[in-house]
Amino acid sequence: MNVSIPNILDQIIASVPLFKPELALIIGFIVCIFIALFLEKRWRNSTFIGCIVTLGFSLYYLIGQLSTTATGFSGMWLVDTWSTYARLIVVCSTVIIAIFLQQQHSKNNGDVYSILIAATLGMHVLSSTSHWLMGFIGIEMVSIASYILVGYFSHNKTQSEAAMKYVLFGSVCAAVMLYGLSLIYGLTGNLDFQSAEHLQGLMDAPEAIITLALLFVFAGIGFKLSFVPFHVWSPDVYQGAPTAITAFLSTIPKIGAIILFARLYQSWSSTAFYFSELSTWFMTIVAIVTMLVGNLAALRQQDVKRMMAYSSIGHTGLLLMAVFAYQDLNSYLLFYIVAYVLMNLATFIFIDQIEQQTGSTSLLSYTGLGKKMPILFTAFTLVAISLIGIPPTVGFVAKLMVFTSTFSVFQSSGDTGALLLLIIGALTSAISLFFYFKIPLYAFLRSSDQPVILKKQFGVLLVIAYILTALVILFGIFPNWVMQVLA
Amino acid sequence: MGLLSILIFLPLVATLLILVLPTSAKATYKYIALGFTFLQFGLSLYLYGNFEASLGGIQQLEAYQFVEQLSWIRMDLGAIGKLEIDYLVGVDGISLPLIVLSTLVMLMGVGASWNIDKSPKGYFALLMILNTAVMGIFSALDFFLFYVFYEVMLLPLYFLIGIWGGERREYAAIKFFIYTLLGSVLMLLIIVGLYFSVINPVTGAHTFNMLHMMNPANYVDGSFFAYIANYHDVFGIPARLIGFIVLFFAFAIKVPIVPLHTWLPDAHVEAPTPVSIILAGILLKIGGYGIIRVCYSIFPDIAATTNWWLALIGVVSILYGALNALAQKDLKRMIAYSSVSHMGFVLLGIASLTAEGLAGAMFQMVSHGFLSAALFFLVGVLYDRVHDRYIYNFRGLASLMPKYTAYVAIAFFASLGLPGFSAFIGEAFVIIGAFNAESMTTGVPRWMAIGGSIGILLSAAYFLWTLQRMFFGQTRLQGGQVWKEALTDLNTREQVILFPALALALLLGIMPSLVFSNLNASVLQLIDLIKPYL
Amino acid sequence: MITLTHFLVVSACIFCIGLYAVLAKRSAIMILVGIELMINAAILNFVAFGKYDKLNYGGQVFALFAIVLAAAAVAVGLAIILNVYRNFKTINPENIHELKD
Amino acid sequence: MLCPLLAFLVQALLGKKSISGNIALVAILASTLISLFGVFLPIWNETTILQKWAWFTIGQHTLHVGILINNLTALMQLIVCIIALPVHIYSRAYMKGDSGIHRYWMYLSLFCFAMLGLTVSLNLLQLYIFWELVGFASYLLIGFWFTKETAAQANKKAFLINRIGDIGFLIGIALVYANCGTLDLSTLFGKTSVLSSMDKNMSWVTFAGLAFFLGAMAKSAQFPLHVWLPDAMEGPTAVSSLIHAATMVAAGVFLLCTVFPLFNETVLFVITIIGTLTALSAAIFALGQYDIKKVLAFSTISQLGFMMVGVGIGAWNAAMFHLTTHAFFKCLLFLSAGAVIHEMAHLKAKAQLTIDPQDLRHMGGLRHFMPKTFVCMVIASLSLAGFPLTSGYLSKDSIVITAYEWASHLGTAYMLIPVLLIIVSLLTAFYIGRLIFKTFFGSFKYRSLTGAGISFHEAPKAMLIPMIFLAAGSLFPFFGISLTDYHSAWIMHTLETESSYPTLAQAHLFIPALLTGGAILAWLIGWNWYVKQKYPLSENNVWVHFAHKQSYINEFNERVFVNGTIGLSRILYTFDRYVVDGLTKFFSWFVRQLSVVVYWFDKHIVDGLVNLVANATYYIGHLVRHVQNGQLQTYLGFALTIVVLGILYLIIK
Repeated sequence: MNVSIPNILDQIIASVPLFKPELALIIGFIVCIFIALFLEKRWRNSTFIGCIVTLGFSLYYLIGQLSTTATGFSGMWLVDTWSTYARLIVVCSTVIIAIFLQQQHSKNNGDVYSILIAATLGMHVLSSTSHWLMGFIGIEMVSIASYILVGYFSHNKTQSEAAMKYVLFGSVCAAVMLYGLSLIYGLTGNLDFQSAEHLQGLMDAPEAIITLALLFVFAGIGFKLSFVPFHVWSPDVYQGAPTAITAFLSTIPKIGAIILFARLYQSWSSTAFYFSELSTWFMTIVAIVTMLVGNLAALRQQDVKRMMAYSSIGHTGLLLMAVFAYQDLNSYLLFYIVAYVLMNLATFIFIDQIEQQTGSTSLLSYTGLGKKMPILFTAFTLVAISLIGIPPTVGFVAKLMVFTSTFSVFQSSGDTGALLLLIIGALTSAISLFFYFKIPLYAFLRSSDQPVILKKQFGVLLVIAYILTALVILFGIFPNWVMQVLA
Repeated sequence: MGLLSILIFLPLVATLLILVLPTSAKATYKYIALGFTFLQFGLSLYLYGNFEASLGGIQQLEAYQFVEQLSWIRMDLGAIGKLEIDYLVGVDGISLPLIVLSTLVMLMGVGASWNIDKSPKGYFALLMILNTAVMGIFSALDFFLFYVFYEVMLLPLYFLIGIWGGERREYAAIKFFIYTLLGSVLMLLIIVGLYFSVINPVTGAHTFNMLHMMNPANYVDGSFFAYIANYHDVFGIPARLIGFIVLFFAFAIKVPIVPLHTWLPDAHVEAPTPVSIILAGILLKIGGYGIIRVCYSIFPDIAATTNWWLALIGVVSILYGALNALAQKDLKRMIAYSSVSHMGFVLLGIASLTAEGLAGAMFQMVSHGFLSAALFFLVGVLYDRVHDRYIYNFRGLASLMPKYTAYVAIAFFASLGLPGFSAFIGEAFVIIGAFNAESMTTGVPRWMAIGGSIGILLSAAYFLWTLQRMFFGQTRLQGGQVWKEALTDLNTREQVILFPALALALLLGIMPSLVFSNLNASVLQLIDLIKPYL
Repeated sequence: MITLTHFLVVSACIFCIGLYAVLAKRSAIMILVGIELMINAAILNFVAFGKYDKLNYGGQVFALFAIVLAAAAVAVGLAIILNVYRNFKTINPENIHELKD
Repeated sequence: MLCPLLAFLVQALLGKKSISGNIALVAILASTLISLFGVFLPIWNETTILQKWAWFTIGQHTLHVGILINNLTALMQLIVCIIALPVHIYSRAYMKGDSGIHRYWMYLSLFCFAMLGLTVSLNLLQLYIFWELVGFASYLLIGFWFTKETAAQANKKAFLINRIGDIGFLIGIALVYANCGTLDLSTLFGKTSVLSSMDKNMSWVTFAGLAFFLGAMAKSAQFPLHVWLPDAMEGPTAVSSLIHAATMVAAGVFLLCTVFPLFNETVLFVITIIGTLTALSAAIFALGQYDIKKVLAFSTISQLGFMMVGVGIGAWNAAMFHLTTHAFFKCLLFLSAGAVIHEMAHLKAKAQLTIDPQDLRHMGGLRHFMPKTFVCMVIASLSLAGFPLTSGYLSKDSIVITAYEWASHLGTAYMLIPVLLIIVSLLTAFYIGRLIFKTFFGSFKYRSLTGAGISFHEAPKAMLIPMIFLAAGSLFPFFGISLTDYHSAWIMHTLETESSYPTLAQAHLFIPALLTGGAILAWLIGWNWYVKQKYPLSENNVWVHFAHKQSYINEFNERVFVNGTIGLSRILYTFDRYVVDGLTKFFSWFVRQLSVVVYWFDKHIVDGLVNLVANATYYIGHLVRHVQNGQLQTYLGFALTIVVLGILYLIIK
């Protein structure tokens, strides 16, 4: 490689077009800070608009990158279908989160939007790199932004507690990961995990140390994805955080992390690296345990947000299964992500809307509400059906595709682990029915005598949620609309 | 859009209409539902009338009738291959009788829901969705489509039981749902496996087309469910066997067989009358239909080797269900258990692998369809009046409600297999088929057939006992004078609903060819499909 | 002569001390300190390894980024702990368990 | 010929409260005429009529429905019509004023339709359908007075026990179908029989034969499935006469005659044994009954046993002959008894007595009040007892003699059967005599009442005419010119059977003739004896008076023999009541208990298991939550411990 400075500069300049969406975000980030500082007082929603505009620009550039496959910045920046679509999903969902925040926390929240943009930037970084340094930066950016988001609105005990748990747990995981990364760096001398040297270094290194290092690294990724055993923070934090933030936490950070993880797994699996076989096992076990823990623990929850936390742990298991079953096409992983984001965003909007009415996220407070808010709860139920994975919803198609790919792995390898994954996946969907259906159970099947005075029910958010619900059904019936785009 | 599609999606139109209409027009909902189901019934009769009975169906697409094929989902999944899902519907002799039955039972169900006043909007909307799903299941020929309808069917049922049900409705609804879902998610895995094993000979893509799955030539050698060079096994069990078992398990829950039946009494008892009617009249048939259409047609080789066990399960279900029915004190629960017993005949007939047995099983399904619907409706009549159905609380109803008693007696006798009524033909041919099995060397021994016939005896016992206990003797009621006044005889609406069902039972009992002639070719075709493996 | 091994041992010790602080200390601030120690152990590693990576100076660069990020994380952490103190009047994590199953 | 009935059925269904008796009557009259002139006369001894229509196709086989009329079926059909007609007429008077009269006619016509259908069925399945339909109609008729608890119990019992037989029948059909591939009677048992080419000693033939016999056993009330028939007397008496004496119970015999070619040696022997056993036990039971109808019921069972023996020994023509004659005299017996009961019930209603109008002990001396009924009843009784000049004499002899021939052909051990049959004949004479004397002789207990303005009179005309008609039919000339030779009876002539014991030695003809003569003589002695003896037994003072005149031996006889027999009868009846019937009850109780147990099992074990799985899952969910105790450092510790464990595992591995 030519290391002369002009060459590097040339390369950097040549790489800038690949970085346009992120540049838009960076500029937007700075602009938003200023808007929040100076303009917000006079013009209430100025930061929000700035945020949306920024995201719009980013989206615009992303669409421009749709069919590009390139690397930039000395291989630190990857633009391929995975990264582009992941970023597209991230930006789109961030728009919804931004609207969510604007609707629910309209006062003194100017800074939140810039932090949101920063988190988005972190996600972009995370999903378009195969370099550990970038990966770490991405994770930390997302994490720190999330800490702030969780802590930003904390007015009471639970909210501050959630923030504290989140920040401490996250920092510990990041520190552990960092330590693991340092070991990996020391053993391989290279930080690009897709490169041949890196792999060679891993293979040459003593097994004990490399095992230690890799598991440490997984701690960091595991924290973001919240798979077992790094899931413990999520129920508390999801419950404690404001609903809009929970919606954010449960969806967006996972997208980047799963993409990173998928790249990692993809670069290792089916190589001579001893860990490749092991990582298959690792994935299988983690996925199985995650699905089981998530779905079983959710059975007993009485708080919807907490239940959804466990549900998203369960879905992480399925995401891992999708990663595990990766063969040569990313579309079904992306499809699952799309489905997951659609469902989760809609769910949290519904939860929030109900919270606005009743002031509670407890399942008990849903008792008999189905009669008073029939449309909302019907839509909510449909989304719950999708979360279980029952046709004709997008959740079903997503699950089917994951099963399909896992089955093809099983058929070609005869791997018992794959079979177990399939069986557990199927069983847990049956189990998950029980807790997801607590929502319609309380809302429709039970009736309460306590009169609930309903406030105005119409809002932008609800419209968004209904659109999302409609998409959940539509994509369920015509999944090829999405797949044709993704493929 | 073909006739079948119209048949399937007509109720969906009704749903939309009901949902769109304001709540102030809630009186019209039932008329909309009735109108649409009536239309459907007419349509299904048209199908029946124009059905060419000599065509077999089963694994030949060209022998199916009213076929519609649209490519639905085409996805390129890279190494996994192309995903090929069609909107493929059609009827053959196996599905046609069940479609006609379903439309009729639906009509009865809507008629029975006349007095629903708890949020009728949701009720009728859900009922119509259920209707769509049921029609879809019976006409889908693509496994994916089938599965979609199969699951869609569960949702409205959950709510219908859960919202409009009895005291323990939550328990019953979730039990029903989880039970069935458990079967169906496992079924999904097998569907996926089949998808990988089968190739559409025309396009070369993997396919969900059930008819392709029925042709051994379409299986990729060495694939998971392949006929040839299949070394796959799961925990030591050959792959094809496990596929069959899982699919059977899924449908057996629906049938239901012992010991997977425990959702049924709960669901039936807690469900409102119309839902019980639909549950017993249609949904149990889906299990039997699935076993014939899916398990037996796709895994004929396994079907030929496992039928001893299936027949055993059938016999056990017959006897076990009948004994349980005999012990019941709740009238509805008794009928629910009698359903278990009667559906055991279906399984026994199917497992006998003889033309007589299979045709008998189909006939039994049709017959049990409207007879159980009628029975549940009759229970509903009583329950409507006094909100009690505990057998010991009634005595000598015959003097109080002569018409009702007459209908009950006819329904009971028809159900216990009195010749002249349809159930007799079904049961008799199942038994004959089971006896015949030994001559055909299909592996079902004769003692099973005898066991099945003891079930007929037991069914007579519990029906007659109930009849004697509740209707004969001097009038003595738990609720005293209040009940006496409440227990009015059948009104015209109730008679209008009941009469066709019982008349049909009689008609089919006297002219079984109305059903047999249509399904005979298909049954023979199925037998031919399985025969090479015997 | 101080070899790479010495660095590694020291960093491992620091990491363990940090880990101990994280797990055992009864104050959120001390946990933060523990985290800082762990991060520093990693940074030490990076720098030590970086000596052998003549090509890209990846270790040093990583170390720099890590320091910045750690600082940011700790800053946010401190702010949040302050907030917790306002609400709970304590920063002992043992006493902060409003959220649990 | 079935049309009038079917048409009428519809009318009866529609015509609710109308006096549908007329329609029924017209219909049965029409069928009688048609069956006599349209069917019986042209067919008898002529060709077989066979008409069939495809019914439905199942698999490769097509089933037909249709009409098969040969000698056997034509005869049976005629019997049904001829018996049904008087019963209809009788019923009009007997059932007058009952509130459910329209139901009665409906049921009755349904029964007639089913019975006629049964007789002319083309294939076994069709036969089975009508067979069950007959049972169903009988169920309805037994339970006609459904508010009576005993009636409701009785009809349930009747139907269930018949069901047992039906299952046997069905199994038989299934076996035949499975092995022969057809159910068509004409193909199965006709000239070019499928069966004739088969080896009759195959096990399935035995099983099928036994299965058919099981069906016949239940319907024809053979031991031990006879328990339903005495209970079935809860129905109106006219019904009892039609169904439970003349026609329906004979259907079993008819079935056996129809499928006779199927039977092999083993089955026939079983039939003989069971028949004999039934004849004997029922005759003994009849001795001690006080209920007039129950005596007749047991007598019916006993006579059916005779017919069974007839079939069993291969002389199914004799069985059919006896069936025919029995239909007449038993029907007459019932109708006469009905007339008596009718009057007694009137008396009871008017005098407000709390007596059972069917109890023999309350009757006596009725011949003064009802002379015509008395005469009719005596004729019938004589016929039942096998007195010469009556039809019963011919037919009963035919069975006994053939049995004797059969036994002597096979060996001495088999002689037990004809001997037992003769004993049964004696017993028959005894109990029917007892019935007559108790009812019509002696003094009437409630004579005082009759003087006090409450009339007790002869049965109305509508009841008497049919009785007289039947009485005429119970005499011999109706069946054969010869007084003694049953072979000359026209029924026997036409229904010629191929005897399985070809050497029908001429010498054998005399021995049975002698035997019959002896038997008649014995009956006559017994008869006279009972006229005198039977009487005093119930009235103590008269008994003392007669005891003086008779020798001590006679008294001894009286004590030991008569009392002993009656005592035995009582004991055996008790046995029947409590052991055989008790067994039935026990069995039903057992099934019910079993069902309770099974239900318990279902509820607690099967469902319990399901719930256990659910709860276990739920509980595991609870366990999983343990980690989630809200302590941040526990969380961290948990996560890191797992990581460390993972590392350790991977390193050690």
